[in-house]
Amino acid sequence: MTGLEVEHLGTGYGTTQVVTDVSLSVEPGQIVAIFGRNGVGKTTLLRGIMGYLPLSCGRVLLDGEPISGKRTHVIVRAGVGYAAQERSIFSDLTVETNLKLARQGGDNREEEAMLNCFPRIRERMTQKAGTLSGGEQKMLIAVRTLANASRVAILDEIVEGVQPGLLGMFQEAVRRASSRGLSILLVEQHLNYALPLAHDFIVMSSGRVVEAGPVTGSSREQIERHLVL
Amino acid sequence: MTITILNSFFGVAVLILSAAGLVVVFGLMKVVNFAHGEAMMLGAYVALIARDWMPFWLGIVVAGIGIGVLGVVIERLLIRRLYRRILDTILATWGLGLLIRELIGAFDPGYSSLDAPFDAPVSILGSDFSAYRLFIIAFAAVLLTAMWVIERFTSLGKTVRAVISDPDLARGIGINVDRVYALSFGTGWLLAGVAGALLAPMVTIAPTMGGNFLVGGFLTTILAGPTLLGIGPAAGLLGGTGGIFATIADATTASIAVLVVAMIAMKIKDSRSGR
Amino acid sequence: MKNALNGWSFASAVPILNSPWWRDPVCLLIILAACPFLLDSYRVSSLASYFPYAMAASALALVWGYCGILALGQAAFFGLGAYAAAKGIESYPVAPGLVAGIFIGCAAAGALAWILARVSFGVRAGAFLISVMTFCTAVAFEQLALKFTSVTGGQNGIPLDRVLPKDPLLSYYIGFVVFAMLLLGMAVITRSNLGRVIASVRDDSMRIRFFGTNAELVQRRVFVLGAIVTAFAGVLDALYSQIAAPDRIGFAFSTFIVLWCAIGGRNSLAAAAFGALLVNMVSNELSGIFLDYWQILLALIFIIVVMFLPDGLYWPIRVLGSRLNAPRPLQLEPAVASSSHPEGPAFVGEKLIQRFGSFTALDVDRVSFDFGHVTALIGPNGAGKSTLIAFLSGALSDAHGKAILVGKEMLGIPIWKVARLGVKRKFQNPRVFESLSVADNLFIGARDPKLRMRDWLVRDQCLPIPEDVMSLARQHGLLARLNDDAGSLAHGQKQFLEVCMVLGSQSQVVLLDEPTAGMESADRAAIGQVLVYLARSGAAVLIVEHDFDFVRSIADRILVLDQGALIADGTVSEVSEDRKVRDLYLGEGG
Amino acid sequence: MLKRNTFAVATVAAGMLLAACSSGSTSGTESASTAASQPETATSASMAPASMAPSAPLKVGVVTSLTGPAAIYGPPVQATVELAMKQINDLGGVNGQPIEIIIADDGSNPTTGAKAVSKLLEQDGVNALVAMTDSATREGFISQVEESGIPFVYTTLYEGGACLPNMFVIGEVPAQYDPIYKSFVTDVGAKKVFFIGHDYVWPQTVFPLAQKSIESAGGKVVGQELVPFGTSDFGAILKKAQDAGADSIVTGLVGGDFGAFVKNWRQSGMDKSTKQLSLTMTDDYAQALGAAAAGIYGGFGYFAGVDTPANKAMIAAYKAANPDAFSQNTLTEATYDGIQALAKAANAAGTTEASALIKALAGIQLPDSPRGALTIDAKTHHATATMHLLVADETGTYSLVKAFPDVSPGEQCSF
Repeated sequence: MTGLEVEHLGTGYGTTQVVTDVSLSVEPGQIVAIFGRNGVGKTTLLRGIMGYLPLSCGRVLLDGEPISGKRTHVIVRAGVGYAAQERSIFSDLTVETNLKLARQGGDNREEEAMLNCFPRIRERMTQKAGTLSGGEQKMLIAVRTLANASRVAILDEIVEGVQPGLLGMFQEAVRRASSRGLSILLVEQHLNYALPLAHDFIVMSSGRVVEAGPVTGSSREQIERHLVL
Repeated sequence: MTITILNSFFGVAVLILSAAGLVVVFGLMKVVNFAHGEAMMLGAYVALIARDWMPFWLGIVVAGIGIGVLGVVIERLLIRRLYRRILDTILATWGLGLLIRELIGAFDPGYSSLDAPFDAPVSILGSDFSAYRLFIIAFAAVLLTAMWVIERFTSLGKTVRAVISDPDLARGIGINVDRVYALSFGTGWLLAGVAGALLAPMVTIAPTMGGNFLVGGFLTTILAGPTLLGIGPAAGLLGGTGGIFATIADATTASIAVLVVAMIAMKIKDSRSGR
Repeated sequence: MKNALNGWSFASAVPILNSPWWRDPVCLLIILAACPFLLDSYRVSSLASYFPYAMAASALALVWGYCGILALGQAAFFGLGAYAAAKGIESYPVAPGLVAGIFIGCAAAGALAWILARVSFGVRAGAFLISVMTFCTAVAFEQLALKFTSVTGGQNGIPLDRVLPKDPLLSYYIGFVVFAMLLLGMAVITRSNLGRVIASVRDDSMRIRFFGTNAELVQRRVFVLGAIVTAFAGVLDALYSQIAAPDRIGFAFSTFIVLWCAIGGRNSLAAAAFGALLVNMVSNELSGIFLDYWQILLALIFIIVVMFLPDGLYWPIRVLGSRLNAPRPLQLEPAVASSSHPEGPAFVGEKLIQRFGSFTALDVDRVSFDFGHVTALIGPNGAGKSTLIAFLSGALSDAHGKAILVGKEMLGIPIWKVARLGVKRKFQNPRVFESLSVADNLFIGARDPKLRMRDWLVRDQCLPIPEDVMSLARQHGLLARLNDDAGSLAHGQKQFLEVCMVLGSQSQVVLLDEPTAGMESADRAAIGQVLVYLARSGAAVLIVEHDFDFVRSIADRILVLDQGALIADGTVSEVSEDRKVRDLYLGEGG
Repeated sequence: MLKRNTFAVATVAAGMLLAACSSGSTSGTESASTAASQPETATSASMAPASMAPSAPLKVGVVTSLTGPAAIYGPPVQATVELAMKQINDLGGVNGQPIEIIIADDGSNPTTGAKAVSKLLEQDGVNALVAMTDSATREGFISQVEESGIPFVYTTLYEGGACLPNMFVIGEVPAQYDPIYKSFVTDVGAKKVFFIGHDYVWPQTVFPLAQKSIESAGGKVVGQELVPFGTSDFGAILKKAQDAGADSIVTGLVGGDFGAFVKNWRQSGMDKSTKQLSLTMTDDYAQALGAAAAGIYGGFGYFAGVDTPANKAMIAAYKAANPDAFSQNTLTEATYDGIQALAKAANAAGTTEASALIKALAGIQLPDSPRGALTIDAKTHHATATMHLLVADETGTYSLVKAFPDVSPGEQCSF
C-alpha cells in the first residue's frame, strides 16, 4: 500500500496517554481532514506521527515501510512535510533563508510553483520572517511545507488566524500539491476551508476517532454534531 | 616602531586565536564556554605529549582533532541539556573548567616547556622580530579569512542559528539537530585545541594556563557579537588598546585599560543592538 | 464577604499548615545557634569565619535567585568592604575605624553597584550585559588592588590587628548575630509585596512594565542592596581573617560565591547561606585528607547541581515543603465600586507614524476611542493592529506623531509610566509570571504599581478584586488553583489569568490583543460580558479581534485598519455597510 | 593581555579558610612562654600544650603550597621535609623521642594559609612551625603565630623585614644579594641593567636595593617594568628594554610567567644582545626549561651542585627516596635546614618548651648545612650564609660562577 498509514497509534506526554488507538490512511493524491474540538489530541497525534513523541503502541507506515521510531529529521527527509500549529518559522532569518534551509535536494521547482500561489511571499523574500504579519507567516509555512514534501504533507491548522478572504489561496495551494500525488493530512477547525478540499474526514474526541468516512453532502452535519457537543 | 606595531599585531592575533573557538560556540550556539581556557590548556598538553612521538605540526593537528572529539563528547553529556539556558551554561562550563584543571593538576603540577619549531628571530626593516610570532600573526589572518568565507559563502551558520532558535522546528524541516549541535561545539573545541597547541611554545604549560587566555578571549567574543566576523574588529580594539597602553604606560595599566574599553564598547554595542 | 463571593470563602479552603516565610532562615539559625555546643572550639571558630561567605551567598541569592540578575563580580563589593574595614582600622582607633570602614565600604559598594546598574539595566539592555559588566569589574578591581600597593598592600594585602574577642564562642556569636540580622532582614524583603514584584521582574522583566512597575528601578535597588550586604560581609570577613587580601576582590572569589549559592539553592536565602557554610566546612574537613580529590569532587557536584538541581541541595526541602505546607493564599475581597471614569475620548492620536526599517507599520492621520465604550480594532493580517496596541502601551519608543492618552501626551514616556496613566495590556500569547502562584499573579495585576515604603516590609494578605473579574476567575478554575504556579496552568487558563490580571487593576484603559484566540464560544462570551460590563462602568476597552460575529456582539464602535492606515471608523452597522471594508476585510467585494 | 592568574586560584574553595582566633592553645602557650606553668586543659582537649616535660616529642607543623598557583613548590618541600624527619629519627630523634611532622596546605593564598595554621596550632598542637610560603600567605597567619608564642622558622627567600621574637628566617633576603649584583656587573659585565618583575611587594622591595648595588659597582639601571601576574606576552616590555639600550636584564618573575618570559626573550632575539640574571629560576625550574635556560644567571643561597659532603649526602638520600622528584633547590634545602635547626635547638635545650626552644634557636649554627656554614643571628633572627652566583648550561643545570661565604642578612631586626 502506498501513502501514509497509521495503525492503532497511541501516544502522549510522559505517562499521560493523550491519543488512543487511532488508525487512518491517506493515499497519494488524497486529502484527509481531521476535525475535533480543542484539546482532543489532534496535534498530539500529528506529533506522534512525526516522531516528536514516542509511540506507546501502534505504528506508522510510509509507502509500506515503517517510519515510527525513527527520528524526526529522518522522517522529514523521507518525504514527509509537517507544518506545526505554532508560529513555526525562524523569525530571525529572512524569508529566503527560511525556505532555503528546508529545501530537500537542489530542486526548487515546486517552491517556485508554490510561490506563484502566494505572490506576497515572493515580495518579502529579503525581509526577516519575524516581521511578516501572522497571515503571511502562515503562507510562508504553507509554501515551505508543500514545496518540500515529496510524499506526505501534514498541515496543522494552517489557516488559523488567516482572514477569510485569503482562504482561497490556501485551498488552491493544497489542491495543487495534492494533484502532484502528495498524501495530505489536514487538522482543522475551519470547516468552510477544509471540507471542500477533503476526500475523507475524521472526527476525534478524547483522543479517539469517533467518526470517519468519505466527505459527502451530509458530512457537515455529522461533523458539526461532534463539534458542538 | 616596527616592533611596537608587530607586537600589537601579535597581541591581536593571540586574542583572535583564543577567541575563535569561543566565538563559534557563543555566536552560533549562544553558549558561553567558560571551559574554553581549559580546552586550550588541553591542546597545549596534547602538543607537549605529542612532541615525543611526532613532528610539531602533526602534534597541532592531533591536538585539534583530539580536543574537538572531546568537545563533541562534552556536548553530548553536558551542554545538550542546557541549550537556551545561557546563564546556566556559564556556570556548567565554568564547573567543567574547574574539573578539567583539577584532573590535570592531580597528575601534573605544571611548568613544562615546549620548544617552537622555529625559534630564531628574523630581521624586519632592520629590527629583530620573533619568527614564531610572525607565524602566529599570519595564522590568525588565515583563520579570520576562513571564518569570513564560511560565514559568507555557506549556509552552515544559518543552519546552526535555525537549530538553536527552534530545535523542534529545525527537526521538522529535516535538519539533523543533534549532529549540528555536536559539530558546532566540537568545532569550537577543535579551534581551542589548535590555538592552545600553537600558543604552547610561547608560554609555560601548566594546568592553570587556560585562565590567562579566557579573559581576553571572553571579552573579544562578547564584543564580536553574533557574527563570526566581529572577532576581527573586537580583537583589534582590545589588542590595540592593550598594545598602546603597554607601550605608553605599563602592563597592569594596559590590562585595566582593556577592561574599561571592553565595558564601554559592550555598553555601546548593547544599546545599539536594541534588545 | 461570603455573600459577595457567592458563598465562596477562602478561609475554608486554606490548608491548616502554612509555610511561614521565616521557616527556612529560622531553621538554619537554630541549627547554627546550637553548633557551638556540638562542635569543638577549632570547628566553631572555623564555622564563624564562614559567616561572611554565607552572607555573601545569601545576598547573591537575593540578586540572582529572586531577581534573576547573574552577577559575576560580587567579590568586588566584598573586597571593597574588606579593604575599607582594613584601611579604617589601620588609620584610626578600632571603634571609629571600624565604623568608618563599614560606612565607606558599604557606600562605595552601593555607589559602584548603582553605576553598574544604571549602565546594565533597561528596556533595551540584554540580560547578559550585567554579567559581563560585573565580570569585568571584578577582574579590574583585582588588578587595581595589586597595582596600588601603597594603598592596598598589593599581593600581601592589609593585615589587621585582632578586633574580635579571643574567646571563640563570643566571636562566633558576634558573627552569628550579624548574620542572623541580615538574613532575616533580606527574608522580610523577599516575602514582602516588593518580593512578589522582584520575582515577577525575574520571570518577565518586560511584561511587568506593562503593569506599571519600573522594572529597571526594582532591579537596580535589589542589585545595590545585594552589593551593600556583600560589602558588609566583606567587612566581617576582614575582621575574622584579620587581613584584606586581593584574592577576596577578584573574579575567582566571585565565582565561588556563585558556586556556594548554586549548590545550596539560589531560590532561598537560607539555602544559599547553608551552601556556603556546608561547602566550606566540608572542604575544611577534607582538605587534610584528600585535597586534590575533593576539588575534583566539588567541581563534579557543582556541574550536577547546575544541570539537574536548579534549586540546589535545597530541592528536597522545597518539594516537601510545597507538598506539605502550601503557602497561605491571598484573601480576595470584592473591590469597592470603582472610581468614576472621565467622560470623552480616552485616546486621541494624530499623524501617528511607526516605521520598522523601510516598512511602514502604522501611518494614521487621526484615531481615537472613548471611555465607556468597547471599541474593536479589526483589519486584515498585517494591517498594523498589534502595532497600534504596542504603540498605545508605550512599547514603541521611536514612533512619531501626537498622542494624548487619558489627557496626557504619551510619546516618549516609558512603558511603566504609560501603564500608570491607567492603561493595561493583554498580549496575544498569554504572558503571565510562570513561577509565581496564580494568587500572586492576580496580586501583581491588581496592585497599585507605586512602590511605597511599606511594600518593602509587608506582604498583603487581602486584595480587592472586582466582583465580575472574580467570578470570571472562578468560572475558569483559577480560584481553585490559587496556590499553583501559573506556569502549570493549561494554555487556556493562562489566557483567562492574564485577562483577570489586566481587568483586576480597574484600569481606565484596557487594551486586549485577540484575548479569545483559540477559545470556544462559551468562553468568548464570558470574556465579552466582562468587557461590556467594564465599559458600562466607564472604562475604555480596545480589543483586537478577528471574529466579526463576536465583534458585533460586544463592540460599540469599530476601527478598521489596513496596511497601517485607518480606513473606517464607526458603529457596527456603519462599518459593516462600508464599501471599502466589505471589499477588503470581508472579502465580499467584486 | 589581561592576566592575573585569576582562574588559577582553583583551590580557593578547598580552603576559603579564614584566620579564626586561636582559643585555649594561645593562653596555654603564652603562659608556658613566660614560666613553665600547668597546662590549661579545660578549653581544648586536642591541645597538647608545649610543656616542659622532656618526654614530650617535638611536633613540627610545616605549611607549604600543595595546591593553587604555587603548587609547584609544595610537593618537593614535602618530600624534603620527610627526608629530614627520617634522617633525624634514624639518628635517635630529638631528646630520645621521634620527631613528628604535620604538613598543611596553604592553598597558595593567605586565608587558606591562616586556616591551615590555626588547624596546626589548635587541632594538632604543634610546638614549632616551619613555613615555606609566599609573603602574602605568611602575613595572613603571622598574627596567629605571634599569639601562639611557639618558634616559627620561615624558609622562603623573601623581601626581608619580618620581625617577631619567635620568628627565625632561613632564606635569602635582598641585602644578601649585594655581592651577586656587584659580581653580575663586574664579573659578568652587565653595564646597563633593566629590571622586569611581577607587580608585587617582593620585586618592589628588591629592585631599589639592587639598583644601589649595581650603581655602586659601576653599572647603570636603565629602566624597570612591573607586570601583573599571568602576563605571558612580554613583547612590549622587551621592546622598552631594547629601546633603553639595556645590555642585561634582572628578572623577578614568579611561576609560569617566568618561563613565558624566557621564551619571549629568546624568540625576540634579545638573548643575543642581553644577559639575564634571574632571581627566581631555582634549580628545578632551570631543569624544566632545559636548553631555554642556557646562559641565564641565577643567584641563590643554595643550588643542587654545592660542593660539600653534606650536600652530596643529602642529595643522594633524597634521590634514593624520591627517584622521580624534582631537583633540590634553595627553597627545599632551606626548609631542610629549618627542620634540622629546630631539632638541634630542641636537643640543645633538652625540651620542646617554647621559650627554651626560642632561646636555643637564636644564634644556632649549622656548620654542615648542605649550603655551607649557616648561622641564625641572635640579633636579627635571620641567617648568615653563603651566596652563589650561578649560570645554567644547556641541560638547565647550574654551575658556580662565584661563591660569597658568610653573607650577612644586614639590618633586619633587632632583638
